[in-house]
Amino acid sequence: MAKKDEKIEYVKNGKRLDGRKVDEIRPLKMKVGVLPNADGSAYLEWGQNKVLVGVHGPKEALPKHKQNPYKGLVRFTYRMATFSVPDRKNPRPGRRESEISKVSGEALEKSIFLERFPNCAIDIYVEIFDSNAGSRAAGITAASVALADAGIPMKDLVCAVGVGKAGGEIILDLNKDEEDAPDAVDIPIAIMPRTEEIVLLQMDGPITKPEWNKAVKLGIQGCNQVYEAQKVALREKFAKVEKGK
Amino acid sequence: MAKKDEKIEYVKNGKRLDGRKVDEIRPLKMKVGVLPNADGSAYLEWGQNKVLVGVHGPKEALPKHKQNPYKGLVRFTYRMATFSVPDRKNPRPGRRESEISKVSGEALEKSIFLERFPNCAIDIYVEIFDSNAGSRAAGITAASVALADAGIPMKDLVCAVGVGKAGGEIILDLNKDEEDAPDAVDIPIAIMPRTEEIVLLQMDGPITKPEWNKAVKLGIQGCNQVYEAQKVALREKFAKVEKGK
Amino acid sequence: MAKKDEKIEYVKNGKRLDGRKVDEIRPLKMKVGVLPNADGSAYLEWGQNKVLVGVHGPKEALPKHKQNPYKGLVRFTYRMATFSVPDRKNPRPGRRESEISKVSGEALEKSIFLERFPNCAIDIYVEIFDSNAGSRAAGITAASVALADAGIPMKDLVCAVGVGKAGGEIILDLNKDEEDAPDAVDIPIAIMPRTEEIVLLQMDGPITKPEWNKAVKLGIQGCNQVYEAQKVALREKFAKVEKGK
Amino acid sequence: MEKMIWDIEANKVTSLIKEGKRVDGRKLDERRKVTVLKNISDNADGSAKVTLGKTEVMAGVKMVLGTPYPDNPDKGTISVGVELLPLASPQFEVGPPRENAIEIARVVDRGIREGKAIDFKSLCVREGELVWIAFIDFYVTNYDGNAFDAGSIAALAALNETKIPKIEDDKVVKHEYSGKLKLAKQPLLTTVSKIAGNLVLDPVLIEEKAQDARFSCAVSDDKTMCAFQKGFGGSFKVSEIDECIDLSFKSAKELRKLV
Amino acid sequence: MEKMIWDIEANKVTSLIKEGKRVDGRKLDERRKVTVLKNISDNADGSAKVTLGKTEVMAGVKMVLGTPYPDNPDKGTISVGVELLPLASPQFEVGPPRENAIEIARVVDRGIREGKAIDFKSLCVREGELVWIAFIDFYVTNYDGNAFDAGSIAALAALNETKIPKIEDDKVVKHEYSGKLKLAKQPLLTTVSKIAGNLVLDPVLIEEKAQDARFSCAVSDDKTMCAFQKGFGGSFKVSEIDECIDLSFKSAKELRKLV
Amino acid sequence: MEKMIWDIEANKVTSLIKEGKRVDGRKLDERRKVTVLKNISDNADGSAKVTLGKTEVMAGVKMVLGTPYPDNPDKGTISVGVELLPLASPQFEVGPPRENAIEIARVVDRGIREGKAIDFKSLCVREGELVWIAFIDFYVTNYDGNAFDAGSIAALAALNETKIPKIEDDKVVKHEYSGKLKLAKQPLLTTVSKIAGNLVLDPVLIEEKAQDARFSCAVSDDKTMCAFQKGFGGSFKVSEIDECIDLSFKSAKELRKLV
Repeated sequence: MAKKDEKIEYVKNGKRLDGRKVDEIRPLKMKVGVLPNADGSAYLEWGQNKVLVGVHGPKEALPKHKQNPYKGLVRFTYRMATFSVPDRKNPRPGRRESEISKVSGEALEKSIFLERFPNCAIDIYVEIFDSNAGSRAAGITAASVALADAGIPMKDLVCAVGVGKAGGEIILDLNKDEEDAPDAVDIPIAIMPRTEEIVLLQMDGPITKPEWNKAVKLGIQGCNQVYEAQKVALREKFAKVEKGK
Repeated sequence: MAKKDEKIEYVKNGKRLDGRKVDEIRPLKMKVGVLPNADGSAYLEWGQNKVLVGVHGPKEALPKHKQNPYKGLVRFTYRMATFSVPDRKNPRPGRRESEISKVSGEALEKSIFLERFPNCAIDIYVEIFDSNAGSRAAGITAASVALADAGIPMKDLVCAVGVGKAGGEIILDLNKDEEDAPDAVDIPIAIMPRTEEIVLLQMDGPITKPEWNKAVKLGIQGCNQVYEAQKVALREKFAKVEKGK
Repeated sequence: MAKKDEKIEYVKNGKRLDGRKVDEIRPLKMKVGVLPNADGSAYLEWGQNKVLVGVHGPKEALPKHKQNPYKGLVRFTYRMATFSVPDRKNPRPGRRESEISKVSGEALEKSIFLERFPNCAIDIYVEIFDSNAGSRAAGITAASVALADAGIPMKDLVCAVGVGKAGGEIILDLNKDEEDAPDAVDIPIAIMPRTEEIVLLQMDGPITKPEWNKAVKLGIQGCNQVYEAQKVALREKFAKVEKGK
Repeated sequence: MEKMIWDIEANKVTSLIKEGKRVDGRKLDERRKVTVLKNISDNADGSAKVTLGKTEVMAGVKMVLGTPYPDNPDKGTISVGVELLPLASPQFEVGPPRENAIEIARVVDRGIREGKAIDFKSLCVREGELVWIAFIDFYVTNYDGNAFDAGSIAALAALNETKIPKIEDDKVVKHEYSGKLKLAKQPLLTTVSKIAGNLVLDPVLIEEKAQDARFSCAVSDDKTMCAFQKGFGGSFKVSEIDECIDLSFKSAKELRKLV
Repeated sequence: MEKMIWDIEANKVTSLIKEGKRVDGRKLDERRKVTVLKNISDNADGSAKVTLGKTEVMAGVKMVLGTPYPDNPDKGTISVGVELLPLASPQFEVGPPRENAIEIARVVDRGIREGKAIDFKSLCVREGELVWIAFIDFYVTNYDGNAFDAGSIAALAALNETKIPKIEDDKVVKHEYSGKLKLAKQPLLTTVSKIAGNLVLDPVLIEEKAQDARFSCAVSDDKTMCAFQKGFGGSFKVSEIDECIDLSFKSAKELRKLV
Repeated sequence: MEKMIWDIEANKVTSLIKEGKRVDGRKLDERRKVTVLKNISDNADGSAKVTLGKTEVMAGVKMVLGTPYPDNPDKGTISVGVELLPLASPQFEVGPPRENAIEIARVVDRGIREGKAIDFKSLCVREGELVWIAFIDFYVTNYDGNAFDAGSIAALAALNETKIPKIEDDKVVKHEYSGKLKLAKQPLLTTVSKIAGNLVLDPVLIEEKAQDARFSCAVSDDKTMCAFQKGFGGSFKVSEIDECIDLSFKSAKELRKLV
């Protein structure tokens, strides 16, 4: 971890502290269909982040007064295990988890043909078992794949990544050390890659408009890298299904 | 604030520490119909106390098993803002707020023709944004005016005031310094002024019966002062309504 | 209380620290039908333990979605008063109380002809006002008697006792000092005495199989002592009922 | 359904009271029989069981060491908690009435606190650092009306039995005591219902169902009142309050012999 | 039923916006009238009431002494809390929308925190031991859309009024102050709704019902953005985000004159 | 509806077991396949994923510094927490079964604690002042019966991997370790269901639906039992308990090779 006021070069000779290039994401492994009891599921390792997602539904939304007669509801729950962070997390869900659950669920809505499921709900449970910057992007990415695994009709996958600034450089997929930079800016972004529509966008920290323009380009490019990994993982799953009975 | 054991004269030459006479209430300003979304509302400044009241209803009481087929329910919620007291208040409602909500709601019941609203509820929300002794009297007083603003049929207004003892003197509408007197007695009282029926009465601190007899007389007189202010505020509102479209 | 590392003989010349024999339970007094508003009730003093039990039901189980169309539900609530333990207990029910409530309710199920009460619930409330080891056994014992008092049809009473180890000796009905022994083992056990079926069994602490064999024999013998006391208490109650109108 | 039965019963109460009679044969200003059983829990520092007719309350006191409030460095304090147990009444099962329990606790607390039952300075162990807090908790185990008075009697009876634990290294030594808690006053509550225009002392449950309004008054000696609480939707005239006060002085005098 | 009425109204909004018009006659990029009333509570260390059209917010700041985080021993901090009061809207009664309130609080917090409105080092009293925590709480008292911007304005206005209490023996001296809190920057939020493909500044409630997506951007000066938040189920193109950003710089410049 | 399907399936289980057979072809005293994957979280001080057939559990340990209990100044302690995650089963969605999770946590805790897996004195850093608390939390991610045994295996496997963080100035230095946690014993739970009078080791979910009673026994070595828990509404004979105990010794011996 960076000592206070110590001057760190976050990018040196085109390489970052962990050896990555500025536009390189951390290693990403995904497995689809990992939970027997869920309608769809996925396990994702992305750098140190380890994320398990289960999807239940579509099914009747309860309690009834929450039903929407025109379209289905997406209910997204993002939770961190007590041991998934450097200091033990209080087991009760906090305000940060509430906010991430809300914006992540909203990020997935447009990708699903929700109008086909009036009065129904789709429950998405994201459990973080290990983390190191970028767990919300990991959760959304895995959740979209788990939705596909559940056979829920979708316009496109949703892929997410963090982009931002550290030591004055605009870089892709920040890790924890980079997020702790004194001038760090963190921009989680999620898109539907076919149309490049932005479905999640948050930002933390001071940034100028030219920097933003550079960052969003890099972010969309990162999302497309994630998209390829999602497609590979889904193909593997369905290949297996065809090979198996 | 009074130092411990320091002898203070709370009334000297007929004047109190803040210059008031023993039977004088603090300045009181009221405005009716201040919240566009409420069915009735009022804003009250009484000394340093600042109180906002909104009334919603009558409307169907939910959940259904709480409905009374013979008369409407009054549901009163008294809440203090975190910054309304000298030390920051915990945002969660406490036991004091619960008790005040209960007795204040009960104080208003008799003034309303509740038998005209079977199975219905009238919700009264009292928010205290600044306080200095007497906020419950302020809440009830403003609530009654807000009920009138909501057009709810009433037998009479309910007006409230604090009366009590400080430095051996029976005085009207105690402020915080007076309430902190070593021998302080605090008696919130609310009446329906036409019949002088007492609808709220609490007391804290040692008092003899002769002192009580003096205090209740002063309290009722204070309530009548409050009553005049209530009528003025309502007249202003309805004058405006007539002038306006 | 035993000082650390001090060697204590928990049984000396066949006598325990409080003068009891190894197979002797503490004095046990029971009174049936003590609460006018309950359908059945019992008050039990067992050593220092003081337990009050009230039974309500059978009655319709609410909320409806909890109803079982084949048999009645037993709902058991074990609670300790704040002043019933050496250090003041937090008034909110804790995890220990939750677990005891669960296993105690399950211990009573088999003794009741639950199939006669489809869609119904039987509520059992156990309140501990004083305690000194063995309060869960006391609660179950009193609860079974209160069920009989409520006229609920039963196959048999359920009687409970603690058995265990202290200072290397297998002893019946441990008190607090014995439970605090460095090598203490605590085994709460409940049976239906006619068939000697075990309906509650828990254990805490290291024990060998031969020790267990000895302990279970002693436990069942203890339960039978408790059974006699239960029958006496019920006979007293019904004798009174016959004498009274 | 159940509500209807209550209504019929409550109407009966009202009719009777109009004739000056009560369902249980008492006079309007007559209290139910009170019994006080002391020392019901050895783990409590003081305890008592009180019955007021069929209303039954178990009270216990725990003396706990704490730090004083910065603005009262030389004073201990009290804390009163009440639970209306589900076993006390079939009506308490569907979520016991939290607001009612809070009101009862706060009114009993005010009676003891403002009646100066305890000199809070006597609870100071070391100024600014260590004081006693007397946690007074009571449990209503059978409810037949007027938990205010029953709780007030039980709390005071338990306090009168309370022993002060011994202290060693600023910690309580269990089961050893340094003396008894001394009470300076014996404040007690008296509750009156107004039914059909009549004042009725110590209401039973069905009378509470019929009441228009309720008034409780705590007095700490023959001359001094220390707490009032008006409750319920109805109203009182000043003269009625005065009558309630007179009843309270009389009633407290009798109760004081029992606690 | 109620839902149907909302749907009809929302359709009306959408039709109007397709023609470049709004329900209340504003231009698409026009903010409602803002009023700021300062010092609404003497017990607060800083306070303000803000109206944004019919949306009304009351904000107050309390400076509280605390211990710093171990990894930031020389820095104080802020805490933002929001309540959507039931009286603000008949829709908030059936359990106010907790998730919405949390989101609003966190976005307003990020704007102030990341916009470096306050130099947290200036809140340090004694390194590693004593720092100020600025508790900023605001209450929505009438809800007609866009509590994000209203809350952000109210929070900043209250902070600009905030006085630092005097300290004696590491405790706050009540009602005495040692000076004013100095703000280094004036970060302000601007919220835009996307309705029928159009970007609409400062939505009213019925426009929120019609929106596809929402975007908020906080800027701290004429060049620097400090927080983004996209909300709701719809999406934005990059060019639309750029347009929102431009609107935010313009809007914040105007608002800065008021707080 | 759903309940009816469960009942039909449960009847099938019962019929099979009467013939000495099980739904998944196992023998009555046969455990499902167990897999243990260690180190599933770098942020944990120890962690493991365990599958027991289709039941899957993720466990992690965090070593946290705290102050010891006054009556055990030279001892650290453990704390076990369990969550039955909604994603683990459609049945857990409508409010996960809190009471069940508490029971599982407490039984696993008792096995480790009373089985003396950890010498609590070895967790003491400075007597009376600073000790380690091992927070063991596990999450059931797919539920197909017998979370007791799966949790017990996962907790022990995670403990066996646990490293003790380095301490500097009484604070944990992140990501640096001073050594490994040493376990004195390897206590493990074995759970048996009684179905139609037969004892069935390691029940799957549908067997749990069919069971009359449940018995869990933790053993810490080849001779010593350290915890019992009987659950569910049915009963056991003494001879049946003895049989369960024998199964537990045998089963634990096998499991011990895996953790």
